[in-house]
Amino acid sequence: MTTTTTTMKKLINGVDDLVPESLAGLGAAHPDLVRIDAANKVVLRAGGPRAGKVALVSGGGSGHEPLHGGFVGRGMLDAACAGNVFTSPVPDQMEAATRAVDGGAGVLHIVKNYTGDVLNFQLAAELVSGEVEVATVVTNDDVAVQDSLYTAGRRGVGGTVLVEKIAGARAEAGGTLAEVTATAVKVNANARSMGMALTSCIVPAAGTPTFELPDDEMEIGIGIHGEPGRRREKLAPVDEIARMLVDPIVADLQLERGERVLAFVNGMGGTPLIELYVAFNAVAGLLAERGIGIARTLVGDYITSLEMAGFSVTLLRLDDELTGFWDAPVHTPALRWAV
Amino acid sequence: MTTTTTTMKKLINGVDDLVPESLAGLGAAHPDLVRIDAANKVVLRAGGPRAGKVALVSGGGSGHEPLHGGFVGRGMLDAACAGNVFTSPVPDQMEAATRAVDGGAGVLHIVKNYTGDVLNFQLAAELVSGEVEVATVVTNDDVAVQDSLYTAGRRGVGGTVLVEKIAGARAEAGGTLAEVTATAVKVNANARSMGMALTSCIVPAAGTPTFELPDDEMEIGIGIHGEPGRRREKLAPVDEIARMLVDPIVADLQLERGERVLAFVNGMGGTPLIELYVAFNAVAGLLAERGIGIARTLVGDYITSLEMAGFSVTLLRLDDELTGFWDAPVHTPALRWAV
Amino acid sequence: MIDTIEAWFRLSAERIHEQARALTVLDQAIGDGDHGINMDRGFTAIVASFAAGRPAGESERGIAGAMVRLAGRTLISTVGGAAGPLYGTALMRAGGIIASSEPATPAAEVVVSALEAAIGGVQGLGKATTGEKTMLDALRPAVTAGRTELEAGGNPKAVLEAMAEAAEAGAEATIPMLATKGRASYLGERSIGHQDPGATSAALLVRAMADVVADD
Amino acid sequence: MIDTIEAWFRLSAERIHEQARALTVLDQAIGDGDHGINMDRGFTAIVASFAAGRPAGESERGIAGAMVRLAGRTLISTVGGAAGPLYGTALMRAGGIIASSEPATPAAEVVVSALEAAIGGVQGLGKATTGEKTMLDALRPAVTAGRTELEAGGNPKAVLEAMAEAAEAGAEATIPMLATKGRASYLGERSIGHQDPGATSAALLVRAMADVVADD
Ligand SMILES: Nc1ncnc2c1ncn2[C@@H]1O[C@H](COP(=O)(O)OP(=O)(O)O)[C@@H](O)[C@H]1O
Ligand SMILES: Nc1ncnc2c1ncn2[C@@H]1O[C@H](COP(=O)(O)OP(=O)(O)O)[C@@H](O)[C@H]1O
Ligand SMILES: [Mg+2]
Ligand SMILES: [Mg+2]
Ligand SMILES: [Mg+2]
Ligand SMILES: [Mg+2]
Repeated sequence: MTTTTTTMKKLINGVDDLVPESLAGLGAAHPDLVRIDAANKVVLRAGGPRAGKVALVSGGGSGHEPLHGGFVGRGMLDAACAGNVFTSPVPDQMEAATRAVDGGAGVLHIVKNYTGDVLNFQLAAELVSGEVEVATVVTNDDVAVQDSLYTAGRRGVGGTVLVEKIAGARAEAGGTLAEVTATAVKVNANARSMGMALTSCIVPAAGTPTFELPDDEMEIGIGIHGEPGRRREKLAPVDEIARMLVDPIVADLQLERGERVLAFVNGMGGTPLIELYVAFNAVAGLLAERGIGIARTLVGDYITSLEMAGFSVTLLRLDDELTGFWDAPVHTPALRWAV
Repeated sequence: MTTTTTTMKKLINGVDDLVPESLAGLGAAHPDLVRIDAANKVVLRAGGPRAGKVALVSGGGSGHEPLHGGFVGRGMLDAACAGNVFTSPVPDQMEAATRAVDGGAGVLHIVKNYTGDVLNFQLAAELVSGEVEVATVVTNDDVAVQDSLYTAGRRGVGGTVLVEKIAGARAEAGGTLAEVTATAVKVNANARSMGMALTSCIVPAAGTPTFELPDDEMEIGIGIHGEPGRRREKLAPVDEIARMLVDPIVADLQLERGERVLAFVNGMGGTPLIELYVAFNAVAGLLAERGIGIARTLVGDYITSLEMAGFSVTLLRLDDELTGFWDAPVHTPALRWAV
Repeated sequence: MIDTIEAWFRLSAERIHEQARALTVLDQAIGDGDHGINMDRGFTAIVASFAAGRPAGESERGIAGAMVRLAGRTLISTVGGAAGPLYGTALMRAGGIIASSEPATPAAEVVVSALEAAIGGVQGLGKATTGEKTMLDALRPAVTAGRTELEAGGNPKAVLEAMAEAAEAGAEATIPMLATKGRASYLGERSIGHQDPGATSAALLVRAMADVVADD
Repeated sequence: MIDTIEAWFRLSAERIHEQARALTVLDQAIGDGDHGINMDRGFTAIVASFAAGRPAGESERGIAGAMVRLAGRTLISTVGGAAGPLYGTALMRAGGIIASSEPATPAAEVVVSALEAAIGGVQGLGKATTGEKTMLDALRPAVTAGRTELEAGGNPKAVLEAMAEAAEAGAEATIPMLATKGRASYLGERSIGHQDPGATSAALLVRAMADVVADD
């Protein structure tokens, strides 16, 4: 272990207050959109369950804000369960959320592919089985990890945001549980991501950075838990970094000249927007080189790793169906349009 | 001078490419909203000048993103001029922007109160005088600085975002130059801000942090240029920090029990959203204590200081007129609702 | 047996609290830096739950088993992450074995069978096998060593001591392993050279049981 | 005079480039850390503009004045911040004085008058006076010293040397001052103890002029 001298500088009261107070702040800032179940650390869409609408429940460790709580609202999630920082929530939370939002048409669990998330959602589904119809979609869009016998499978990262938006639109439009599930699966199947970090981050309860990175190095192929990536490289111009992220995505998606994508450049939390647009510019240039059309874009901090500096790229192959659901009205704390 | 060992870790190509490439990225990400005049480093609203509509032009040094370029679009700015990082743009840019957006109804310059910004906009106004009718509003909402003979006057900070939104709505609604100017003046007169920093930031061309802050200290009363604040304090729980910011604002605005405000908690660029909502929660608690109602909210990174960690609070006293213009449709890269 | 179980949970909670930082540091190297924090929260909750009194039950074994099951449920409800469901399910399965054991079956034999069931629970849920750099690499050697010592006619202390030593050796043996399950697997080759946090906490728990039995 | 002016701009550009980091470091302490970067960009642009040839003009003084005015316009168009308009306007005013000066007026006298006009431009725009910790605290002593030396009958080299020394002393004298104009004023008491970057660059420019004249 590298010893470290960095002290934790965070805008918090106690370490244990972070998640509850952040949820309370979300609720106070958006009372028209969400209601906080403080006991269960669940963010619920304001106005209670929608009769006849398939409900979407997601959740995971905290520290990825605005994911997931910032995506609760019209056209996206009905509930989000917040675990401790980088720790999957417990089944009791998902059980409470699932019961709270069920409008009789079934509930879709959207789960990022991490052992903890998968197991806790699985236990939750068992807890309500026979009472609420639950379907589960596990997102696994991270090309940095091989989906093989030698790993826990690809991680769910940026594609999760797109799954929540697009499946949410399908549910809002009256889709059945099977249909909404199929849409979520389709988005996940057509989305790939890869990320990089310039710095680590500090899990508040740990109090020290998860890893130490020399001043002239970066991590390529990170996830969203402040963990080191697949490999360490010397710092490089962003044009080169963008190529390291875009190439594996394009290859894995087998994107062809003439196809159209949604290009999503996501900040990890500590990267300023001025840099994120430089990164987007680099990504746009690489896609143009390859004759891939950018039909929709998203640039900003949407799935983060606390205060980590870095970014990820997600590409989603678009067709008319997905484009239409992407464009459909959404009104949540973090994503809003057409309403 | 403290010597420093920190190396610059930024997602850039060359230092001189940062601003042009970030603008290009903004344009590539939002071709439906903005057009980039690369030669003049001006972000223009897509679709050219609106005949008969008062046009709003703002600008300033870069490093504050999304301010100002991210606020160009329907219901807000018609043009934004981007200087180098933390350096006011030059008059030629404002001249070009002013001529490009003039729809015959006059142009309002929205200028943050810094010597450089004021002088460069003033020279620009002289360059177009007799050809384009220009009015100027200088924002100065920062209560950390006394507006006295002993300073260059209060700085323009968070209130600027609200001025741009609300005056933009008035212009979109057909207000005359005098009316739009009056609205901007009214917003500025009823808005006050104060900010704090946990860290400094690195101006790319300088390559080292603007100041060094020990691990257990923070700066209170900062502006938005990575500069030290009015005083240095020991790190404290966010509830206490929020009090240090809210008290002077409430006092200066002479907010009374029963009044209604827009509460804006702004991240300085490097603070993760999970913490920003904790800060919002603290601010909401302090306002509730004082019997001040929160009628509208804004939480996020809207006027930043590169990757600085910290936050600012802005309160705007609301009446029906300002609330109505706040709620009016806006569609820009960084702010969007009701459309 | 009830008192032994309670003493085991108390000692485990104490040691996990002491070792929380060390477990978290292990998890920072190949995971996400929360294992110690998570385990500490869970075992603190177990001990806190003792204040509510012991579960109802007809027999010593029944009550002991119910305690273990309840502790498992507490872990599931408070730990989260991968470790919560895995350790929680493990304890629930172990509790079931204890509760249904014949009074005549020697305690050491029950412990080994309970751990066998626990491992079954972990494997059923986590789909891992030994050699993948997980808690199983501490638990499986422990059960094997316990069974061997039992068959050799060892007394309870010897059985438990053999289990603890095997678990500790197993945890250490994860250092050169390439992780193929859990978060550490994302690191590929970079997971080599670090001890698995879950295997480390597992060894700690088995060691605590041995020490409680040794103190009897 | 034309050659002297060009030599002055070239030497100034060189020294500003060398001192850019130092000026920026001064600005980091009480401003926003861009003064050296900004000045370097502006003076580099001035020198680059020389490649386009000299401005048209009827007389030596006319051409020299036009060069200085053009350099001022270049600063305004390339520097930004507070320094751009202030130095730019200063040069434009100075250029006007030079262009309209009688050929018979001694060069040193023109330089002093030009600086007087420059100061008028800075004050008209920036509304500062001496003692506020700005470039004026270098420029005003320089013009006073120059006028005194002129009246005492000093030769051009002596006049310029007196001006440079006064400017340098003036810049140093900003250290204990409380800033009441510009960005440094936001710091209140914390501005005390640091030398003003603008006063420092102003002294550098006056020194460059003295050195060019001394080399003649
Ligand atoms: N599939 C699995 N089977 C058995 N144990 C596992 C599995 N996945 C992870 N683990 C164990 O869980 C430990 C990590 O626990 P913890 O850090 O609490 O959870 P998380 O990885 O969700 O943060 C690992 O060190 C490993 O021993
Ligand atoms: N009102 C003023 N009058 C004269 N000089 C000023 C005034 N305001 C600022 N200055 C000078 O400008 C210098 C700062 O220049 P610079 O850093 O380039 O601009 P900015 O402050 O916009 O970043 C200060 O050191 C000071 O000497
Ligand atoms: Mg975890
Ligand atoms: Mg500046
Ligand atoms: Mg972990
Ligand atoms: Mg400056």
